[in-house]
Amino acid sequence: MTENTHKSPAMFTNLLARRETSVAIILLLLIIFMSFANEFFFTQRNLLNIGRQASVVAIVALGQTLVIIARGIDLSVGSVIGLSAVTGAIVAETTGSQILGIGGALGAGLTAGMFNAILYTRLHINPFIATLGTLSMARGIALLMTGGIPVSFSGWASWLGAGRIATVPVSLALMFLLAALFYFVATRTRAGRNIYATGDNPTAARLAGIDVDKTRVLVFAISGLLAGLGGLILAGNLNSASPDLGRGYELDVIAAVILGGTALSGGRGSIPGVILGALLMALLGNAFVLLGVSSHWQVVTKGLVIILAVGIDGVQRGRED
Amino acid sequence: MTENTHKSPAMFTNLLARRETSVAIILLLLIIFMSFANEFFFTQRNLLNIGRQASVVAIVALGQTLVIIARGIDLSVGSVIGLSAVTGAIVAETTGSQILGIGGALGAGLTAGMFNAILYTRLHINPFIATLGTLSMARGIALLMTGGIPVSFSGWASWLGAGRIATVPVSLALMFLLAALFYFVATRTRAGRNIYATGDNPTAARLAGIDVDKTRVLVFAISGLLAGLGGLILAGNLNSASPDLGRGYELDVIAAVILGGTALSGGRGSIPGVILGALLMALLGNAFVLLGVSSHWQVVTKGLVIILAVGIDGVQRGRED
Amino acid sequence: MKNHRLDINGVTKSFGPVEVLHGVNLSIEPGAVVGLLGENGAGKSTLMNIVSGSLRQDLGSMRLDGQELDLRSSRDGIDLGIRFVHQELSTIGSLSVAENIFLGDYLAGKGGLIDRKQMAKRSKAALAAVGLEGLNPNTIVDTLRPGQQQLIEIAKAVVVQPRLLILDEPTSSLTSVEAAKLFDLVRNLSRDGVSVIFITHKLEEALANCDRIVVLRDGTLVSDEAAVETDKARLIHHMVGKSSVFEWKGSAAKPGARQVSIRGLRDKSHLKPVDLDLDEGEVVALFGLVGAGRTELMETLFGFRKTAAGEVIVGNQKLRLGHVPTSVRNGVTMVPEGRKTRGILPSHSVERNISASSLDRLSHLGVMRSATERSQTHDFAQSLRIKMENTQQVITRLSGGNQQKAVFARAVMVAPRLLLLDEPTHGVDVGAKSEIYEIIHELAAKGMSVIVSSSELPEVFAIADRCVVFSQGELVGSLTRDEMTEDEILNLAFTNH
Amino acid sequence: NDTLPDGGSVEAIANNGEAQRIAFMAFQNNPFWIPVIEGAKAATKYLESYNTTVDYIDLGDNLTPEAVIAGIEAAVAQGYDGIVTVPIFDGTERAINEAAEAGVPTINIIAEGSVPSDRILFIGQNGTSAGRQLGAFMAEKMGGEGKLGVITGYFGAVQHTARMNGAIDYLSAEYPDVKIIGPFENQDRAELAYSQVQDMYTANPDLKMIYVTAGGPFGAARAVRDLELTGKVGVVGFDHTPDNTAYIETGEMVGLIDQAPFQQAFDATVTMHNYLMNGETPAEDIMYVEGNLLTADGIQK
Ligand SMILES: Nc1ncnc2c1ncn2[C@@H]1O[C@H](COP(=O)(O)OP(=O)(O)OP(=O)(O)O)[C@@H](O)[C@H]1O
Ligand SMILES: Nc1ncnc2c1ncn2[C@@H]1O[C@H](COP(=O)(O)OP(=O)(O)OP(=O)(O)O)[C@@H](O)[C@H]1O
Ligand SMILES: O[C@@H]1[C@@H](O)[C@H](O)OC[C@H]1O
Ligand SMILES: [Mg+2]
Ligand SMILES: [Mg+2]
Repeated sequence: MTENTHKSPAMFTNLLARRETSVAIILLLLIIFMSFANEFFFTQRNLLNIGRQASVVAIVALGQTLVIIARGIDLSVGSVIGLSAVTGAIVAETTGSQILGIGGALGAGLTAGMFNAILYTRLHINPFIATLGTLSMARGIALLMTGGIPVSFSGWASWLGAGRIATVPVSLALMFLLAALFYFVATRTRAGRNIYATGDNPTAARLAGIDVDKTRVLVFAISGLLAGLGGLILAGNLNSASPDLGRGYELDVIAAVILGGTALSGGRGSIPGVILGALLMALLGNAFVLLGVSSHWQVVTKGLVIILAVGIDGVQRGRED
Repeated sequence: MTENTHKSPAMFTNLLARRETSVAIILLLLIIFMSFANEFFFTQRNLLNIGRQASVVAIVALGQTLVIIARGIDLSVGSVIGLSAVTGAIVAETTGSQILGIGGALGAGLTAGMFNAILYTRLHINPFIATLGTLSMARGIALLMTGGIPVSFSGWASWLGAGRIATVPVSLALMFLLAALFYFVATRTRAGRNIYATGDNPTAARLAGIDVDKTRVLVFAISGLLAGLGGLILAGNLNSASPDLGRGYELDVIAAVILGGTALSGGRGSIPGVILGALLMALLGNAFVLLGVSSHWQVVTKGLVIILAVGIDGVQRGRED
Repeated sequence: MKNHRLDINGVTKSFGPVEVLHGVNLSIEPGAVVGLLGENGAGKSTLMNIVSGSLRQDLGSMRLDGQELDLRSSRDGIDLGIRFVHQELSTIGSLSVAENIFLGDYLAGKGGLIDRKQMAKRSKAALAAVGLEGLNPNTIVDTLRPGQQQLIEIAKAVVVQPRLLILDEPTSSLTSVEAAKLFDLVRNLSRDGVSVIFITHKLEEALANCDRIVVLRDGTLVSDEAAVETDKARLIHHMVGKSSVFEWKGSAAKPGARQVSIRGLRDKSHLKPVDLDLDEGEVVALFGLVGAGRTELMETLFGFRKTAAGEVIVGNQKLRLGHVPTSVRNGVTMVPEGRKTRGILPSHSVERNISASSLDRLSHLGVMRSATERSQTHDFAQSLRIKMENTQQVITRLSGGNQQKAVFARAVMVAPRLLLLDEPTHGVDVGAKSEIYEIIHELAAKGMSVIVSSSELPEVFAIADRCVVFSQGELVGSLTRDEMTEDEILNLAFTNH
Repeated sequence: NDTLPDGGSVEAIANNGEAQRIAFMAFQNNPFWIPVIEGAKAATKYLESYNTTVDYIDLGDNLTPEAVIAGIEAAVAQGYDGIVTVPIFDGTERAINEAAEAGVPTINIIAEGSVPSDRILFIGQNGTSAGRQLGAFMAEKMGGEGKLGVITGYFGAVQHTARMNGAIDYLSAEYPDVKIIGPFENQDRAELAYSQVQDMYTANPDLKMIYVTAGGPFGAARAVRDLELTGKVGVVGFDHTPDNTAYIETGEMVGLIDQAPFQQAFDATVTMHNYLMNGETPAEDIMYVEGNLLTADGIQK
């Protein structure tokens, strides 16, 4: 076997062959371009802003990545963000306790995730439809809880959403922390490996004695929980929990996951990739504002960059069947 | 062989085992319930209204069904509706020709579909990402073409969107016509066979001599074309083509397809099913208004019914792996 | 009773209205190696699925070492030391070799984290036991060829010593060297008291390596004999109810009636330029060790794989290379290696699986002629004796061998001029095998040229007019029927090694 | 060059110091924004001779508080001296306060969140009072009784809810004989408004009036025309965009209120310039803009 003889070129080819790389390249090119195009771009303040803006999508996308690796999909995250924010705010308001408020938000997210999991594993409802149903229900419940009117939400949630440690936004720090944790979970724990196995070949995983249902419950629960955390951060950042919060996030989140090289067909996916994906999307938004590009061109360019980032990879990889 | 001995019970079990059936049952229950709950529900006029309301989603969903059966997905349909409407309106306005306007709208849809197809088959970009990119680009181009200002669009488009033949809305008639055509194509033609085979196992299909790339181009082109038709109907109905038209339709359309029993994993799917799915969604909207369901409950109920419609089927079918 | 490892008592199983196992009884002693034989669809895999816990019997009971077995999932079976290497490849492509070996039972170190070092170390030992000593346990399984993946599954089954090891057609994707290693392993395990149930369609293998051979026919156990007291003919008789083995029927080739010529064909990776001609009715076997380049040659000439250079003429038609649909239209079809991944359309009925390559002929102006399709596919299914309820059945409900026959029917129904068969009898039972040989012979007699890749020498001798040998991507020799001897073929195959 | 354009009402004070940079940030998702942008452009031209540059920054077509915050943060990072923006959501206060702390003042236009912030001025319409204004108008048109269908944009959107409740609360207090049908959510889609009007009429053949609080009033008007109810059922909504005003002429739309968007944009920008010159905060920190109500008889103030 020649495995070890040409280690570095092999590693290099290997690196080039990964989707993450093509996203990283686009990201880098964009950073270089922006550094020349706008003097304020490469300031610490602006870079930290971009990081903070990426953090909520990235955090929610971490959970989504696991769901998709396990061959599921969670369309409900956007609504669950809203439901959790609202629940946290109301609990904090009625009990006067910050801890209970945070617990309420995370609890609501977890509950929604478990609900999705039950629909999938017990009622055998296709996750796309199950979570589409939850998308509507969660938002409806958030509306019922608030009567459609935003509830103010400050205290600890604000610290999560708007606080800074030295100059680094708390939510950005949290994103990196969670990314490290998830990287670890995905690659180094039994649960993580079971997630890959379940998504790659559910039947084989089951025959190997893996509890695929438990694995599915786990990923949906995590996705719900992180959507809850996302809701907390967003509401904290805004000091206000609106039932409308998070509307449409599901597409951004899923786009970040797929940009980062996770396959919708399951079994494959990368945690660093999803962080790159979320950063790319935030960077694009920032770039347009900095360059003052007309919003009509923003919309076109955004589409183009998404296609480009994945296209480089696709052309090089060739057909899959 | 025992094929013919127990024909009727077998047919019955067969019928029960289909996803369409569970959607049909929910639809029926809803119709029965509504007939008692509201005196106006079961009037010809109201039923025709529901049909008209379902028609655009249903027509666009017919193309989406083929795409999904071939193991693709087309997220761009909502934006393509907008782009086509705007193109048709501008062409009709500048040339003064109705025919050219209609051709422009359909042509824009077809072009967008072909663009998706090229991204997928030539650049090997995953259809989810490719069409997400097109979603953004098509919307952006529509905005650029109009500067964000709606263009008025009447003439033949109005007839498509708001006309009636006797009392039957033209768009509803068109929906049934197209559904019949697509049913025929899917089940009785060579092209239909190729679509199912491509989605079921692309590698095996290719080795069997099926031109999977041509098949993929075909389904994306059809999906784009029908989105163009959808844009024409919507704009005609409102006499106005706004670049914003069709925003968010992709989720409704995909939901109708999946409600109707088409599997996201490809190879399986039904044309009658998708019509049932679209009708169910339109019926829900109609029921809310007729019954005056209190506002926030509308959102909750919608989610619940979606879950229910598929849940019946899931529970009965059991696990898939 | 007490010193039986496994007792199966009256196990019955139905799928829907069809009963596929009728009260099977079987006992196995510790350390025994039992061969389980039977035609495709006889119920072998189903019985083993029940023993391992992945299916549940309708009636009957089982005991393991005297203990009543009540298995609810394969997990329960695994926990009791029952390891089942399935007929279908069940590796997880995105995980490493070591992770596959410890799939579901990863070794954990401190704090529940996977202990990669320990897993790699212990994997190495298990890999060595199956003859993969050189393989790096951190390799991602996707990059390995099917044979290696199969061996990894076996390594997974024996990494912790099981009480009962079930091997369902483990040798179908292995080379003879690899298979020999496997049998060494089986003997060692048997010596340590592991009981082994071994399913195969290769009778020689069963006779040489098992203590006892039992035969399942149509869901009933029809014989149970010591290996030394039986022989091939008897076993075939038990399996199919009659004694028929296919023998060389003479050549159907029309010398000089050139039908296919391949010139300087190579792909973009490891194939060296190939020149090869076939006459009408000629059957050419491709032989080679694993990785020799047979699959690549066939896929390249079929248009499935990109061509770097060369030309292919079939009839008088020069093929447009790199485009399968035109190849099929010009009379070339292929039965690929890997039934599940590249052969069947899993959600389609048997009928539609069979007709998939003939849609041109079965349609008029793009509209399918359903009645013709139905009757023709039905005829082909019958003539290949595909065991099924009817042609409307979903193909995945058929046993593996019958699925393979349906894919075979698909390729033949086109009435091609050149038929490419890549390991066409993988997982096919003896009866069906000789039927397939018979059909190949008949097709050749009608003037069809056939290229068959085979790893089994008996198969080569049963059907080939000529044997072309590949070694490391290069065509190293061509032997006529008269020149063909086992030694000569093997010698050539090792040319570049 | 330094004459006020039509529609602008605030004069600039002379700049004897350094050049100033103002960031004007707005969205662009529907025609409503066109006069807003025109106002900003007019201010840009007007202030040129006062040594102040105004950069128009497009916040995109997705109206969210996150987009506003990202815009403000970017403007502060780029060292603008002042910001004029459209923080139509609760939750944008923090970013505005942080900008103020960093020495960058903000003026809000069109609509702002319900929580107080350190902005120096808000020019815009109060959703609740605009709703009340329309409520009174509709009650009068309906003769104080009958059925009123309500279609709102998004159930959770603050501005939409304020406009909706402004009217509903006023009517239930003053005109108990007006019966409310709905509200129904049309997600700013004209085609949904169309279907909802159709369905409302099916269930309520005695429908008199329809109130659309946000996007797509012309869809409702179109439905009225297709049902041949012109003159019997009227539609009331917001914004003098071309697709809406077309139905005033034909009679399906009986009232359209606007927000004087050009004036808001222009005045706010010039006021910001003046503040940067003299550092004096405006006397009132809220300037409510009364809606101009457009009816078939022309504009009523
Ligand atoms: N999941 C299933 N549903 C319905 N029928 C099935 C299913 N699995 C197997 N069968 C049927 O049960 C019978 C026995 O199949 P089984 O797979 O046990 O055969 P086998 O002896 O292993 O054959 P082979 O040698 O081809 O692998 C076949 O007729 C097959 O069609
Ligand atoms: N030395 C090699 N270099 C590059 N690729 C190889 C090599 N050996 C094998 N392969 C790859 O392994 C796969 C199977 O190889 P090939 O087609 O050469 O084998 P074969 O003669 O058909 O034997 P088998 O199918 O039994 O493995 C091919 O995809 C080929 O690319
Ligand atoms: O008030 C405005 C609303 O009327 C328009 O439709 O969208 C933008 C809003 O701010
Ligand atoms: Mg079997
Ligand atoms: Mg091969």
